[in-house]
Amino acid sequence: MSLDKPYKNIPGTTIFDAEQSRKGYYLNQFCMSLMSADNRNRFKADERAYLNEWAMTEDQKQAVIDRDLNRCLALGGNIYFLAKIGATDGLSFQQMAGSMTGMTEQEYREMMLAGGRKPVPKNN
Amino acid sequence: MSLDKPYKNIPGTTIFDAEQSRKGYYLNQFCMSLMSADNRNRFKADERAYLNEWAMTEDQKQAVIDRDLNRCLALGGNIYFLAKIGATDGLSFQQMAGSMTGMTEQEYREMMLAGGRKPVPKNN
Amino acid sequence: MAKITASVYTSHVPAIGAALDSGKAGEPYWQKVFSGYDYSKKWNKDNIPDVVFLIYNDHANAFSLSLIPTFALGTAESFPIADEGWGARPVPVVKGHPELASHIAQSLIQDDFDITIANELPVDHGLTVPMSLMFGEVDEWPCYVIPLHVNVVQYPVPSGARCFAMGKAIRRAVESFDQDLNVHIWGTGGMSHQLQGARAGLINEKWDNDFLDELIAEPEKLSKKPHLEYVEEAGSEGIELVMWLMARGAMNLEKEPIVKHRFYHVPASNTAVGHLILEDGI
Amino acid sequence: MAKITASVYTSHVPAIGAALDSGKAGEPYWQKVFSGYDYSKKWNKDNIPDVVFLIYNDHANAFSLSLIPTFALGTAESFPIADEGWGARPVPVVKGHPELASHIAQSLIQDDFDITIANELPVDHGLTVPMSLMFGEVDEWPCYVIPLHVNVVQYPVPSGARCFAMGKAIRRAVESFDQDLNVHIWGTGGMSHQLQGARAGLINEKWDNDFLDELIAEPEKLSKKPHLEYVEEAGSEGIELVMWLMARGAMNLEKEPIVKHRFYHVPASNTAVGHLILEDGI
Ligand SMILES: [Fe+3]
Ligand SMILES: [Fe+3]
Repeated sequence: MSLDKPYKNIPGTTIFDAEQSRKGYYLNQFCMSLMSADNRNRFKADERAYLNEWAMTEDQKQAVIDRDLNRCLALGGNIYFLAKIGATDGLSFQQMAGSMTGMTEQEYREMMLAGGRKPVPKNN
Repeated sequence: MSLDKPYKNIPGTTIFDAEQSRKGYYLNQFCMSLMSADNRNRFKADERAYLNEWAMTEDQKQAVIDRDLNRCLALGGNIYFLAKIGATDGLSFQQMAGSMTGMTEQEYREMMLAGGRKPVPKNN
Repeated sequence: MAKITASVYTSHVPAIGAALDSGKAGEPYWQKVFSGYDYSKKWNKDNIPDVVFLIYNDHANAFSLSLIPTFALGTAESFPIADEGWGARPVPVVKGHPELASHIAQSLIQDDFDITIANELPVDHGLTVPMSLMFGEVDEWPCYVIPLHVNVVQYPVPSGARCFAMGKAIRRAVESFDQDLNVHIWGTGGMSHQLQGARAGLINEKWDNDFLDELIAEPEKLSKKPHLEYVEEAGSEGIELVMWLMARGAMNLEKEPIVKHRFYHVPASNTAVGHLILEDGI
Repeated sequence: MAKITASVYTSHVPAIGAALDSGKAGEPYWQKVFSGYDYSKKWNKDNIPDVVFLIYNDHANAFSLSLIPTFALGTAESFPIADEGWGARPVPVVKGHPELASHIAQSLIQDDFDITIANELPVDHGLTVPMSLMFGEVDEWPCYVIPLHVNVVQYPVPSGARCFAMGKAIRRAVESFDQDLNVHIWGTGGMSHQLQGARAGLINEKWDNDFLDELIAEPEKLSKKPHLEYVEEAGSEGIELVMWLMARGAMNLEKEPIVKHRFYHVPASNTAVGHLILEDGI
């Protein structure tokens, strides 16, 4: 609201602060519900119906259905919560992280093996 | 264990610290369960059976059945938790507090009306 | 800019809520208690805040022994009324101010207060009784409320000095919020009372009134009073008074406050009722 | 008297647990990671502590957004293994040390750290992966564990300086416990990694190694590094490294520590793995 938020300007990075947390509250709590096997099964059986049980926005629901994690982040999702969707789908954390970068799974894996994404030098 | 606990020496007073809390953990969590009407009814229907569902000591169970709040305090109960037993019995907080003093309900009420229990002067 | 302009202090005895809710407020016993809040209701009408920052303690309702936060700040849209075992009080749901609350939370954590953020927080008599006393019986509360729960149930509880310092930090936080909001801060609980053991019913009128005097005139000094003295002199539950120091710390400490109202009465159930309204000195 | 004699630092990548639990530890990819802990397992055998004070962060397993404690200290008898969505890791239950943990909790609160006390705390990979790395695959953990969860999920998280100061307070607390116990303190999480967004996969090898150098030699200075630098240089999840500063603050700061072991490797899944063992200088 008025405290400095310099972390808003880091490219390709969404900081999960109170503002994002408020926006994504039900999206994240929905993700948390996937920690129970029962809920995972109900979600898999009918994603739309399960999502409709939560006070999420239509955008949030669609982003989940599309497995568009970047969109989920923008809409207030936090990666540790969103990871429960990946777990439900049987994905690893590396597959999830890679899916947000625009690279293929193979490309991302190779980038990591080669030492990861290089930081952009500070003063240029 | 070794930090000073000078509050151990106040007459007629049990301070609810980590040690008491550990001792009374299940006693207090049992009390907490009485916040649901279902549990209150199950407890009232068969106190002993309900208490046996909790990892409480026999002493703690008996103290609850006897409604011996001083004993409950000594065994790790905290008054705000124990108040749920009183609520289940339809007692007011004044009735509960009075029951620990050895006074009758009427005597305690009159003492409060007359300004409460007088503090013992410090230097004597 | 948001501003804290006044602070309110009051006991939060559960029996007061019960008396109100069961229609006993007219009985002479209770009239003596409620009469102390007649002025306050009028004062509120003329000074209605946008937001009340309400410091209280939960009494084993929202928090069991599973998780015991020292400070828990409510950042939710709304806070349901807890069922404490006697059924939930028939008062309106409490509406929060998530934006200001989150801003204060951020500022406090950056100021080295290690608070817990609470988004699901049923509020008990510690919060609703002061609201009933100050606003009367209403269909809707007239302002937003940011609840701050302080652990005073399991020892050790935060010291008076810590609470006072946190009050100062709350003032800084409010003043760095960029909407124009009039904020009141309430410290609740106390005064002397003991609800347990052979010493139950303890009331220390002199100590209580000295506390009120010092709270007004020398809060910094008062904040250094050790816990043990509260317990010995004001009873095991008298320790709740550390919450008053937090509200006092959030006032302008450069100027003497204006004492708009002062009230003291014994008894309400097991407890001495104390009440103060202070406005920032100009 | 209880004493902190050594500190251990390590990343706590979930994929390491998954590799162990699915029998992939022998694959060359993972061998490179595990080889960095061969020395550590031997060192542990010769230096087995009575208690590990284990600083980690929960990753939306024990704590959702309902309640977000800044610091949560586990004082329970035991801590179950969390099911993070893939099923609970097949590792032994973690046994706590309620007496020492409660003592530390009391001391910290009296030292103005506003911690939350947790008596029900399912522990996730943040805690169990370091234990698997340090103790190997065992039927029972060889010592008691006191878990301390630090919020590094929702901003603002506590500063490096706050964590460092809390480390010092933990040392004071341990030293005032009157049983003879050998205590190790572990800081976990990090090193550079980012799990989200277009910048996922960021690794900053130079920054990480500078961090290790400074953690050993100039921790007080390092503790003043602002959050923003962690995020910019070490990725959004690199912020976990503030937890290493807490462990470092609990060492003897009068003497240079003895570096028993140092290891750095990229990658484990999305993350750079860093690992240090420091003993108190004599
Ligand atoms: Fe109270
Ligand atoms: Fe982590």
